[in-house]
Amino acid sequence: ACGGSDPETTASAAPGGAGGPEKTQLTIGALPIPDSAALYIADKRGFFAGEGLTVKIEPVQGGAQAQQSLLGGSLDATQTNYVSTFLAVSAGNKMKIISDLYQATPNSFNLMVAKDSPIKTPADLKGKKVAVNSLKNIGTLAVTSVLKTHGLTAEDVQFLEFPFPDMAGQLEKGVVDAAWMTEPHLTAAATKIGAQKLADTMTGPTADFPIAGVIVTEKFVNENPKTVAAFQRAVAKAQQIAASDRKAVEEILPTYTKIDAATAAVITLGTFPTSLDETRLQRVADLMVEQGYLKSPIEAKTILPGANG
Amino acid sequence: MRVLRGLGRLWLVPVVLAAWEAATRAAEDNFFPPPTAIAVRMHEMWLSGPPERLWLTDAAVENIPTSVGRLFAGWLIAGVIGIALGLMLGRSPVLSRFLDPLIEFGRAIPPPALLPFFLALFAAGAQMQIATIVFGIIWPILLNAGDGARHVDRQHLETSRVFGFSRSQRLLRVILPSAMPKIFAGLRLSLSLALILMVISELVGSTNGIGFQLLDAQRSFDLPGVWGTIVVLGVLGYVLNSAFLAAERRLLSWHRAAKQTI
Amino acid sequence: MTGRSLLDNRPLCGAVGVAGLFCLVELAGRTGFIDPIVFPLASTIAGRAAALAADGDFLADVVSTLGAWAAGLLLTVLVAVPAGFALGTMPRVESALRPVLEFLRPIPSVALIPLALLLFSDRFDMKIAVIVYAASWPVLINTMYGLKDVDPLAKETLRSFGFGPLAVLWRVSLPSTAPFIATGVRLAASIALILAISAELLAGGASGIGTFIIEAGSSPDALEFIVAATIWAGVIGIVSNTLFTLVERRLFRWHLARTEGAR
Amino acid sequence: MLEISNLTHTYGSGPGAHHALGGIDLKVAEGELVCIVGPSGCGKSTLLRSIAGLLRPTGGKVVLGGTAVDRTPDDLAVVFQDYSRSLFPWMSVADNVSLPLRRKDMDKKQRRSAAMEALEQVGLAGAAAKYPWQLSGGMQQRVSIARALAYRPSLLLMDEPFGSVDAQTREDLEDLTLRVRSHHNMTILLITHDIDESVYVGDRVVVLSKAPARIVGDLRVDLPAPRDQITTREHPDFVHLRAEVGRLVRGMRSQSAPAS
Amino acid sequence: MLEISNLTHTYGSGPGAHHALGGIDLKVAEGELVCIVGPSGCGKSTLLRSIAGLLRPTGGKVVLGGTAVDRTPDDLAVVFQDYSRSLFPWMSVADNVSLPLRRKDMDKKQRRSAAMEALEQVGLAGAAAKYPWQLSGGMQQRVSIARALAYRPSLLLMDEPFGSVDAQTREDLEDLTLRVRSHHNMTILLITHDIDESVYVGDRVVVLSKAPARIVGDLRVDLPAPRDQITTREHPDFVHLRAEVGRLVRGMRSQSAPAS
Ligand SMILES: Nc1ncnc2c1ncn2[C@@H]1O[C@H](COP(=O)(O)OP(=O)(O)OP(=O)(O)O)[C@@H](O)[C@H]1O
Ligand SMILES: Nc1ncnc2c1ncn2[C@@H]1O[C@H](COP(=O)(O)OP(=O)(O)OP(=O)(O)O)[C@@H](O)[C@H]1O
Ligand SMILES: O=[N+]([O-])[O-]
Ligand SMILES: [Mg+2]
Ligand SMILES: [Mg+2]
Repeated sequence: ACGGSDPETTASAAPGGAGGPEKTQLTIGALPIPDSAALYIADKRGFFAGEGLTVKIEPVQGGAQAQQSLLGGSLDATQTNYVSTFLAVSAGNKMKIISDLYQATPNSFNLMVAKDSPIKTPADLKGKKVAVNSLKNIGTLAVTSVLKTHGLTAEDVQFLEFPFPDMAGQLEKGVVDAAWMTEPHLTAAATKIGAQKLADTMTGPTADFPIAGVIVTEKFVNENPKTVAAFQRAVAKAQQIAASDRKAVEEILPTYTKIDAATAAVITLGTFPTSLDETRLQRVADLMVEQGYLKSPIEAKTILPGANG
Repeated sequence: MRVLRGLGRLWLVPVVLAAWEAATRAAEDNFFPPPTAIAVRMHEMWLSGPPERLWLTDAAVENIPTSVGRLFAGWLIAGVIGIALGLMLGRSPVLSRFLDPLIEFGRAIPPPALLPFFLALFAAGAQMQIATIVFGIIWPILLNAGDGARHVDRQHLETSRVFGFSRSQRLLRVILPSAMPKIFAGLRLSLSLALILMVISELVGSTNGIGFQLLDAQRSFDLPGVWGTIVVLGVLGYVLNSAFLAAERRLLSWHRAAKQTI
Repeated sequence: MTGRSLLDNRPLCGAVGVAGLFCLVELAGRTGFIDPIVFPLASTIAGRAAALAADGDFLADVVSTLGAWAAGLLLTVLVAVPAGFALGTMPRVESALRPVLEFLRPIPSVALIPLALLLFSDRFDMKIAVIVYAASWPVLINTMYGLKDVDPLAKETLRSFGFGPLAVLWRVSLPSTAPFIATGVRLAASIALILAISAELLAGGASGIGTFIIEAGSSPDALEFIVAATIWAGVIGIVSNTLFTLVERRLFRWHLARTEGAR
Repeated sequence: MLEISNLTHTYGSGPGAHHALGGIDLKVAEGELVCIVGPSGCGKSTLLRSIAGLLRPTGGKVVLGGTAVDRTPDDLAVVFQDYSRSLFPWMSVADNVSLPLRRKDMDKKQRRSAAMEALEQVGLAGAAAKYPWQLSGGMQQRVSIARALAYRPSLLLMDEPFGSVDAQTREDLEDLTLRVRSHHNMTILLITHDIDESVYVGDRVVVLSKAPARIVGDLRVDLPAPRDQITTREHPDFVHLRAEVGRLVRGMRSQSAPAS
Repeated sequence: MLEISNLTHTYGSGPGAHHALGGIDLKVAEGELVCIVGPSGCGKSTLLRSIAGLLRPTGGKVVLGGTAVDRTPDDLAVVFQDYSRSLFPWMSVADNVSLPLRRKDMDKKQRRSAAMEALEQVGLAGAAAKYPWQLSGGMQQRVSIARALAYRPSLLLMDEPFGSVDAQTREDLEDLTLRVRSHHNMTILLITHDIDESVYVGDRVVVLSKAPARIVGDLRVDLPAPRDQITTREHPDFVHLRAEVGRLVRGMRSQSAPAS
């Protein structure tokens, strides 16, 4: 599906005539979480169609496998978080971020403890177990930066990987002492087991932290520059809406996630950036270098379209 | 002499390795590192420790024995329960009428999907992991033992009835040996399944083990590390299987001899 | 009269068994032995599962998973049975290939599926490939053990009439190994279902039970949805096994008659 | 001892049903040796399996020692027609013979020596350590005879037990059976195709008709004891009886109607 | 036709080895019917399996029609001693009989009618649609005879083929064998324990000694053809020959040294 040279998919009937997108049929991966709201808004409101693109959005479970689908050719583009992206790039994979989707806000990613936990501050976590959804990823990165501000290091705690839905139960059973959670599980844990917030992990060095965007392979960008541009325009339009109109997000959430309207109305959402900003992304890479996730620095601009690395 | 013959049987291994090396070098794909690169990474991960510890690294000492221990515990428990329950179900139509749907239900469920259930029932860690292994690998033993016990030669059963064999005699001396070839097929299947389930059980809420190392390598995009873990699993699989076949040759010697033709 | 005929009623007995487990799990949840936060109550799951049965999207997911399952299982049989015969009848080939096969056998799906994602640009092909990979082993191994169990005199009989090795294979070894193969296929059927769901779960995709589980992960009641979907996987297992059993009974009447296997 | 009344057996049902036994009435006294002869496929093995409780009769009943047989009776041994499939291939010959003795109040050593004695009696002392599939057909048959004799049952059922051995061995086994029977007061039912044999070893010879099998002859054999392969077979009664049995068996084949 | 020279066979090796055949020399002319008798376990079946190419001799050789036997020769049929195991339980009786005919140049209908004819000859026309495990022992044995006869091999090997049937059926089968042999000019080797039978059907009777089996007697039977169950058995030569064979078989059991 990568090549996209067959006549059907390279239809020149798109608006703009000869300047239309090279590849018009796209399959993109997205996680069923608020981060990807704009992709669905763009689809629902015909922004993709308006650019001459037919986009099929398929749910994926996580960034790493989605990246492999991208490289294997079953996906043309996919949502992924930036930590995964930089890790993949540092491992030698040639990928480009083409749209920014989601950025943290206060209380969108919190460290939670059980109702009557003796742990009152992150400093109490020394020697404790912390659940994250994925090891060596945003969760560990963000929790580590919280630990640092409280005089601890990543080595002072033990990170355990649990799926978000299992975390509340593990907190309650005492298998883990704290859990790094996001919505809607954050709200659910608070109501179901009375879980308490220990810390907001998106403050200080991680305040307004970039979370997720859309990536494609470098080859794809090179071969389909107009498709990429068209896609970017459509997503940017949707990001505008998502950023300015919470209702629009609340409406779209139940259509592609199992978050119902009532929940959608109360959960804490991140923000939806309207531009792809190199300096913001660089923060992720820098923090990853600082915490040893990356062995050598990466310049964010090398993984944006236009820069051939 | 025997060692030489044993090595002779491995002739295909270097051939496959060479082809693998050539293919990966030609493809130059990040995700498919050449065996030499994998070997280097494996050495680094497990064999670059101090000489007095046989060069084993901390990671090797911490992860491999723990995992293998859980694997054996799981396999043994699955073996005992699987054979016992299989024989019971095979010989008792009434029991199997009640339990068959539950068994068919159970074995169609992906073991990872049952993690929350095991997390609820067992203490996190070894207990939960062994439970996952047992649940995942018991089916081939159970099914094969059940089918084996169901299909004992009629004449053998009639003979044991006519000579008034006790229940236990019938079970241990007639039904079990008849079902043995099938049971061994089941045990052999579940031995490598146990390796797979060992990995799966270490993916959630775990802090050590070979599966945890695989997860860690995957999460860090350490592809030679991922492949190195796969190689360790493969080598373990081969070693365990060879030991298993040696034991089988002893225990099923009558069977081989009785069924051989020129 | 009633006691006997009750025990003879297969579906009824099965239902009693299932109801028993249901009550056990419900009781464990109610008494707090199993914390309902960690694992939902049986009645909650049953409610969710029942609701799913009326959910068109979920049914489409089931159909999609079943499609991959059936195609994968068929291909598994087509690949593994001949391979089992080849290895079972050619000891030299078997012992040469054994190290490679035994090396490949314990590779877990979590390692396999990511690699398959890189190799297949079509999701369906990828699913089929991992299903065949994982489900072939029980068929292969059971076929090989079944071959060892063939009565030598039956083979000699055909050979004495001048039939060649292939004819002996086809007319004696295959029929007498068939019950072994059938057990292997029944094992493979559930492994194929598990792999289909796992592949959907790890790889995502347009539809499938695994895809449903991915989406369910976003729900505040995720566990209930995931377990309910899993229940349907189990139900598929029961149905497919019932079908297999019916077919086996037809095909292996001779086997049952000789072995008291009939019930 | 054994009382069979109006025993019938039908295999299968519907149009493909086969009526194997068509109403058998037979009484066997304790210590008696009854030979059963009849054409191939008439229902002899079916009768024997019904007595052993291995087959549920479709009609009539079998009473053994006063109680109706509904499961395999205690203290019974059978030499099956398909002897090779009734030996356990995973056990040595000695183990095959001694295994049933666990039911008797015997320790390991006693079992072992009883098994060895029985194997010696059938001429297989040297084969004790072998496996059944290492033996010739006749040897396997003798192992299964040894197993039954070592067991010393009160009722012994033998289904063509001497069919696969040479003439000399056959005579030895016949005499062995007679000896063991009188030492241990066994009741024996013996199916055979050899009319001479039936007269030589039997106290009575029961002749069955073609299917559905009925009893068409029940001859008492009053030959002087102890019997002897040479003198008994030369006895005028012997010659007369074997002709009589022969006529009954043959007659049935052409007429297929009950006689006697 | 068949030439066996210094054939030996040893099962196993080392101290547990068993020398079954101790150097057999035998020539069989085309169209001959040779009966082989000998004590149980002496090695008769071993000899037959070596001729059929089912057992690799440990010494000597078997030459059939001028070529050494190293695999199963063409145009051969065997009636195995363990007939019940040699029938395929997954096929009907008719299919069991017609299966080998696929090797002949016959279409389905011809195979079917040839099978039916053979089944009729052994008295089993009615059992064609049944499965082997629905038959009595003697019936199974007759199916396996029918299968071999329908095949019309140039060499037919029979291992105690009539052991499980009644006397009358046995005689019928003996005559059937003689008839088929002369119609189709088969060469037949027939193992039997029945000395009368060996003399009645054989052109020659070969007597084997106890293990390791050697030929201790090779008697030509010059009884007038066609043979007949009544007149032949009353022929003075018959009586003389059976006594001679009996002596040879018996002699061996006490002396165990080669005679003749
Ligand atoms: N597979 C085997 N392994 C070891 N020994 C064997 C094997 N088969 C046969 N024998 C031995 O070889 C000898 C000859 O056996 P064979 O079957 O040829 O005897 P036979 O003359 O046909 O006897 P019978 O009349 O009882 O059938 C026997 O003593 C037997 O124990
Ligand atoms: N399982 C079965 N199903 C159907 N019919 C059967 C079955 N077993 C036996 N029969 C039939 O019952 C009849 C009697 O069989 P049985 O074995 O009792 O005969 P038999 O007198 O022992 O013969 P033989 O002397 O040949 O051993 C036969 O015609 C046979 O076909
Ligand atoms: O990879 N993720 O987008 O979480
Ligand atoms: Mg019988
Ligand atoms: Mg023999």
